Amino acid sequence: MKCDVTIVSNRQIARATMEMKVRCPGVEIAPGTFFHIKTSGLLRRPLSVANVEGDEITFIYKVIGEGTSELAAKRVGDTLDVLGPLGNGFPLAQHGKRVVLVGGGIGVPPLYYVRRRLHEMGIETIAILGFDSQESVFYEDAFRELGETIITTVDGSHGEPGFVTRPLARVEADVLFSCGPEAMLKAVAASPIPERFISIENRMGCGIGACFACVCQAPEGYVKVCSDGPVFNAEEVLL
Amino acid sequence: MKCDVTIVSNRQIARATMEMKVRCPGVEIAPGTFFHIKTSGLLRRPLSVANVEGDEITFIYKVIGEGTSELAAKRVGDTLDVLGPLGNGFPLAQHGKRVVLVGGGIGVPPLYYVRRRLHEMGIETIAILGFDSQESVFYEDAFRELGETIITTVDGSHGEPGFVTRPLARVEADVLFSCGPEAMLKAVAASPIPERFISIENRMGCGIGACFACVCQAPEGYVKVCSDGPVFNAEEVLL
Amino acid sequence: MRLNVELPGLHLKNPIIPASGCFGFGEEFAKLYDLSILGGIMIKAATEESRFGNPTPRVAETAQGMLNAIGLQNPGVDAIIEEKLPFLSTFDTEIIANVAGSTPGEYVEVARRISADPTIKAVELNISCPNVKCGGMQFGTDPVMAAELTRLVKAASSKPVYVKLSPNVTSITDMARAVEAAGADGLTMINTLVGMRIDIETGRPILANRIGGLSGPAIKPVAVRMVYEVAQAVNIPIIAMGGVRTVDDVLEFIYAGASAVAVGTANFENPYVCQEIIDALPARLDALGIEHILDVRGKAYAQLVSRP
Amino acid sequence: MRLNVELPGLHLKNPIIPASGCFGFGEEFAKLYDLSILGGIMIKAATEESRFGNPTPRVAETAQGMLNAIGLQNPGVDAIIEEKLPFLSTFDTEIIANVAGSTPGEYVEVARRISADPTIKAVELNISCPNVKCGGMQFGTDPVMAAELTRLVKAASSKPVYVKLSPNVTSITDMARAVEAAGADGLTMINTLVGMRIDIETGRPILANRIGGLSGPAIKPVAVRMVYEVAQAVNIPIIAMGGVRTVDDVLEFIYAGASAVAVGTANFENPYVCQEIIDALPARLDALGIEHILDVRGKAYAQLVSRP
Ligand SMILES: Cc1cc2nc3c(=O)[nH]c(=O)nc-3n(C[C@H](O)[C@H](O)[C@H](O)COP(=O)(O)OP(=O)(O)OC[C@H]3O[C@@H](n4cnc5c(N)ncnc54)[C@H](O)[C@@H]3O)c2cc1C
Ligand SMILES: Cc1cc2nc3c(=O)[nH]c(=O)nc-3n(C[C@H](O)[C@H](O)[C@H](O)COP(=O)(O)OP(=O)(O)OC[C@H]3O[C@@H](n4cnc5c(N)ncnc54)[C@H](O)[C@@H]3O)c2cc1C
Ligand SMILES: Cc1cc2nc3c(=O)[nH]c(=O)nc-3n(C[C@H](O)[C@H](O)[C@H](O)COP(=O)(O)O)c2cc1C
Ligand SMILES: Cc1cc2nc3c(=O)[nH]c(=O)nc-3n(C[C@H](O)[C@H](O)[C@H](O)COP(=O)(O)O)c2cc1C
Ligand code: FES
Ligand code: FES
Repeated sequence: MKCDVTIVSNRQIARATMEMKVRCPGVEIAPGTFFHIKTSGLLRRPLSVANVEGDEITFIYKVIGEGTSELAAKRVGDTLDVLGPLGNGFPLAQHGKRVVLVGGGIGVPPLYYVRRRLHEMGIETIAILGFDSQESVFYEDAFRELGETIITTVDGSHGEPGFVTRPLARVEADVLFSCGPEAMLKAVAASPIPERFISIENRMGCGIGACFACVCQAPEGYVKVCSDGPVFNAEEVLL
Repeated sequence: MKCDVTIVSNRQIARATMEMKVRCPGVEIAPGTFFHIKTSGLLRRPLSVANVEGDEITFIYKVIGEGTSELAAKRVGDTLDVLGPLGNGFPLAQHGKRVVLVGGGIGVPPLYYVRRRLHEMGIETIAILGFDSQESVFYEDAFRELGETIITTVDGSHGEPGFVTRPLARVEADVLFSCGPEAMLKAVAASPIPERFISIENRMGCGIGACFACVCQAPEGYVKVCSDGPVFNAEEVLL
Repeated sequence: MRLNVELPGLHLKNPIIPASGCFGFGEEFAKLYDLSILGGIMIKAATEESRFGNPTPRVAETAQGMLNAIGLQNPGVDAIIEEKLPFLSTFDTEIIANVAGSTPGEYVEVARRISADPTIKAVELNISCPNVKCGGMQFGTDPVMAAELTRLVKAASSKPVYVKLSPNVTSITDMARAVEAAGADGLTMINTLVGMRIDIETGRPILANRIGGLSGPAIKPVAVRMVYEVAQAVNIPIIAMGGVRTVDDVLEFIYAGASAVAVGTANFENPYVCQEIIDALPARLDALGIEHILDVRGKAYAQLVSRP
Repeated sequence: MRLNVELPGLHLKNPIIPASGCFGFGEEFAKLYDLSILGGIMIKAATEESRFGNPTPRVAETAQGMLNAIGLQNPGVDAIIEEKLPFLSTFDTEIIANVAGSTPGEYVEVARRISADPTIKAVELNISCPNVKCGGMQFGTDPVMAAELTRLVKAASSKPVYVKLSPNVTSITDMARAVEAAGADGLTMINTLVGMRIDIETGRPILANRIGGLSGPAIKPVAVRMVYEVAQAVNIPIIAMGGVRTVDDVLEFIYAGASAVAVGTANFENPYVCQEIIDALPARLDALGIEHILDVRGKAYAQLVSRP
């Protein structure tokens, strides 16, 4: 649950975007779950699992503030105090269905791991990944290896110009998995695809369900993003 | 005045005692002065200069709290934000006089550098160095290379048993340079040696004379340890 | 036997208690370690009806501190009694109910109901929550109102009442003396300092509630000073909190005059922190030559104080 | 011309001012950089006679904060006028005198003498120093006393008077309104929070004075909240302080409603900090699309505010 992991690589993969791999043996990790990572700040930083290979976990993170800057400065061999895996991930049992993955910016990382797992299970997926511009795009080839992949950029510098909602409108699928900024999630949650699962972000305290920092309104009361989510059936939450 | 220096070595040399060498080119450093060192704590940590060789400065420090623990964990190649050299050192123009150096514990380091400088100038010195026990003793051989050296330990496990005041009572000298705990400084300041210079420690804020944190009562008003000292003529201060 | 602390209604096997609002109702932490190792547990605030609390964001980080504006989210006192206390009753530790409200009547009703449950050993009267519009802090900044509320809740509660003091006052000793005179059995202090953070990109407060309560190591010096002052001003015991995360922080509060210590924000940084502190206490007492932890209670202001 | 700030008596070329007590009388920092780059300088507190202050230790570190109990050490108002102001007058920056005392009479006398010196452009009335037995904070926690003192000093001073508020009060807005009504030209806030640290080995307070004033990043959330509240309650300008060490901290206080910012403790961590902030401001304003720094004053509570 809480352990010190060793950093095995930490490199820039796009503008202000880093990929970090850590060694963390003996943990079963579902796609869509996250780790709560200690920096010198008081509160931990939640990061989704972007991939798992053997006992190596990959995080992909955008450098936006003090905590992520500190992570970006870490060197191979340094250790990191992490809590996790936390939360509930995407439902993998989608046999016979067609799954569309819709990711925006820093919401893309968890979709890579879930796509890999679905691919291993023989489930067909199509990915729509939105970025602000070409310099922000990462993991495009890795995604293409696993199936059809549509890239959009807001400024049109790569792939289709505009937002992910445009290609989404023409895609046929039974299930939608999505992660990204709130505005995007709102839009995709309204899509006519029958089953829609979205992964939500919120500022967190404990990360384990005890402090009520991360709640989100739900049709019946509320849910806690950290322990009830971060992945929810879109019907379960009010964005 | 303020610069980032690179650590070239950092090793344990006695119980809870570390020796750190940093590269700091192009600075003239008088013995008895100190550097004010940034750690992750808010206030800097003052450390005396224990030696200077070329552009390498040596600090010897006891690991007692958060700041010094953090320093002890630094690796070769890491940089350190330092302010210095600060303060006024020992008066070196002692030609023809015999200087006794009296150090206690973590007050020993600055006496090494001053002895080296006096030795280079051909001034005769005798050192009396007090420690609590054998495991705390450091730099004994280095001191012996520069002249007569008497070690005392409180528990008698090495050298003469007891305090530095015992051998001091039998030593003939014109000038006394001393650095160590307040109780020791009080005792040696009362010695019959005609000229007595002592280096004082006090909790510091700014380290440059602006905040009045480090004052010490003086016959006429007060002195600031950081900028008027840390080395004072024993007559100038009231301990 | 060197860590036990006897306080009104509470037989603490050690002086370490998770603070209210930072430990939920224990369920999440019970998956991490056996809650029976704890001296006690201060559960999340209870109000008469269930409350959703404030909109999000509800937390923001500051330099060695955090701001929160949860807003007393809780399922309501009856749901707590029915759904949360049975689970907590399975542990060998003292459960302390945190009671909140918008009106004196609500405080009284919540205290009456929850104190009647045998799992509850004491009531913590939360007159100091800065994150709710009415109730909460207004009772905690006026000695007359605080005393009146204490009297009412004391009359309604079947268990000893500890009043939780707000640090956002000119004189914490006036507040402490007032609630002591009104019959409080003990004090818990401090609640959070009122603070704010503004987003530099937008220029707007980060918390949806705009202001929030500051907790964590940043506030410890204020908490220690207040405990030190209050311990010398009253004769009822103090459970201290504010920035505790190490065994030395615990000792600092005991030296300042506290009889036990609650751990809040540190549980977020390290969910095992209470367990680690409890494990580390005996060796630290040995190193300092302290026989029983309360032998040094109040040492910061007196040479010798007897156990409370 | 995008950083200048016009305040009563003060033409600040930029809103960055070293805080009183953290910059001495400028002599030490003048060796490090040209003081003429500064918007102004708040010099160390002046009392009628010279004072030695409190015994040492006078400072202790806390989590992202520090405690100080200097105790208003200063050479006395006449020595300051004769020995310190001539040097300060050689710089092209606005000098603000910090005035302290034990009695109203002393405050008045110090303000009268120092404000008469042409080097002094404004007086900062220090009614909030927590580290002296009499005077200082008692004037700063009672609105009636604070108003009375403000009135007296205002009558004696030939320069605008800024009153420095203490955060150790239940209602900072009551204090602010009281001194505004008494004629204060502006406010400076906040002074330090009262705090304490205890040595774990000895069980005794680390500061010889036992309690001290807490400053530094730890208190910034409290300071921002208070500036935010007071800026909406009064019509006089605020010079804000409390934990500033970066250009973003400066903006946070301006968003909260301040017109200028003082930098205290951060000068100890980095004696070049004021220079670095001033150098960094233009680029940061560019990045945020801010034309003049005061265009965003009070943005945290209002969408559009005019320059003060
Ligand atoms: C479940 C979950 C999974 C996430 N996965 C990823 C990921 O895979 N890659 C990635 O780049 N980012 C991810 N984020 C966002 C990431 O946690 C924040 O970008 C990060 O915490 C910012 O830290 P900072 O110190 O650099 O920024 P600062 O702004 O300095 O952080 C200050 C505080 O705000 C919090 N905070 C700031 N932004 C966010 C945010 N968007 N969400 C939650 N808390 C925030 C921080 O945790 C911290 O407590 C995830 C967030 C959540 C909730
Ligand atoms: C002029 C001067 C020269 C010094 N030279 C040396 C030296 O060469 N080697 C060495 O080992 N030590 C030296 N010291 C003492 C050294 O500064 C402290 O041991 C060190 O700051 C402790 O830091 P810490 O964070 O580990 O301890 P903590 O106790 O965690 O420090 C907390 C705070 O107290 C201050 N503090 C604690 N002890 C002292 C002390 N004895 N003197 C001043 N401030 C203190 C720290 O600077 C810090 O601000 C010197 C002190 C002074 C004033
Ligand atoms: C997220 C959060 C929620 C809190 N909720 C409550 C509460 O419901 N009732 C209460 O009395 N105090 C509440 N508090 C205050 C804590 O119990 C404690 O008094 C305060 O945080 C100081 O301790 P700390 O610095 O160890 O966190 C809460 C604090 C935090 C951080
Ligand atoms: C060492 C020290 C000395 C101070 N002396 C004074 C003083 O003489 N007069 C005064 O009004 N404030 C004094 N202060 C308070 C500061 O001016 C400032 O209000 C406070 O430290 C908060 O700002 P900061 O967090 O940037 O330090 C002093 C602060 C410190 C740390
Ligand atoms: S972060 Fe604490 S409940 Fe989710
Ligand atoms: S440490 Fe500031 S004057 Fe000496």
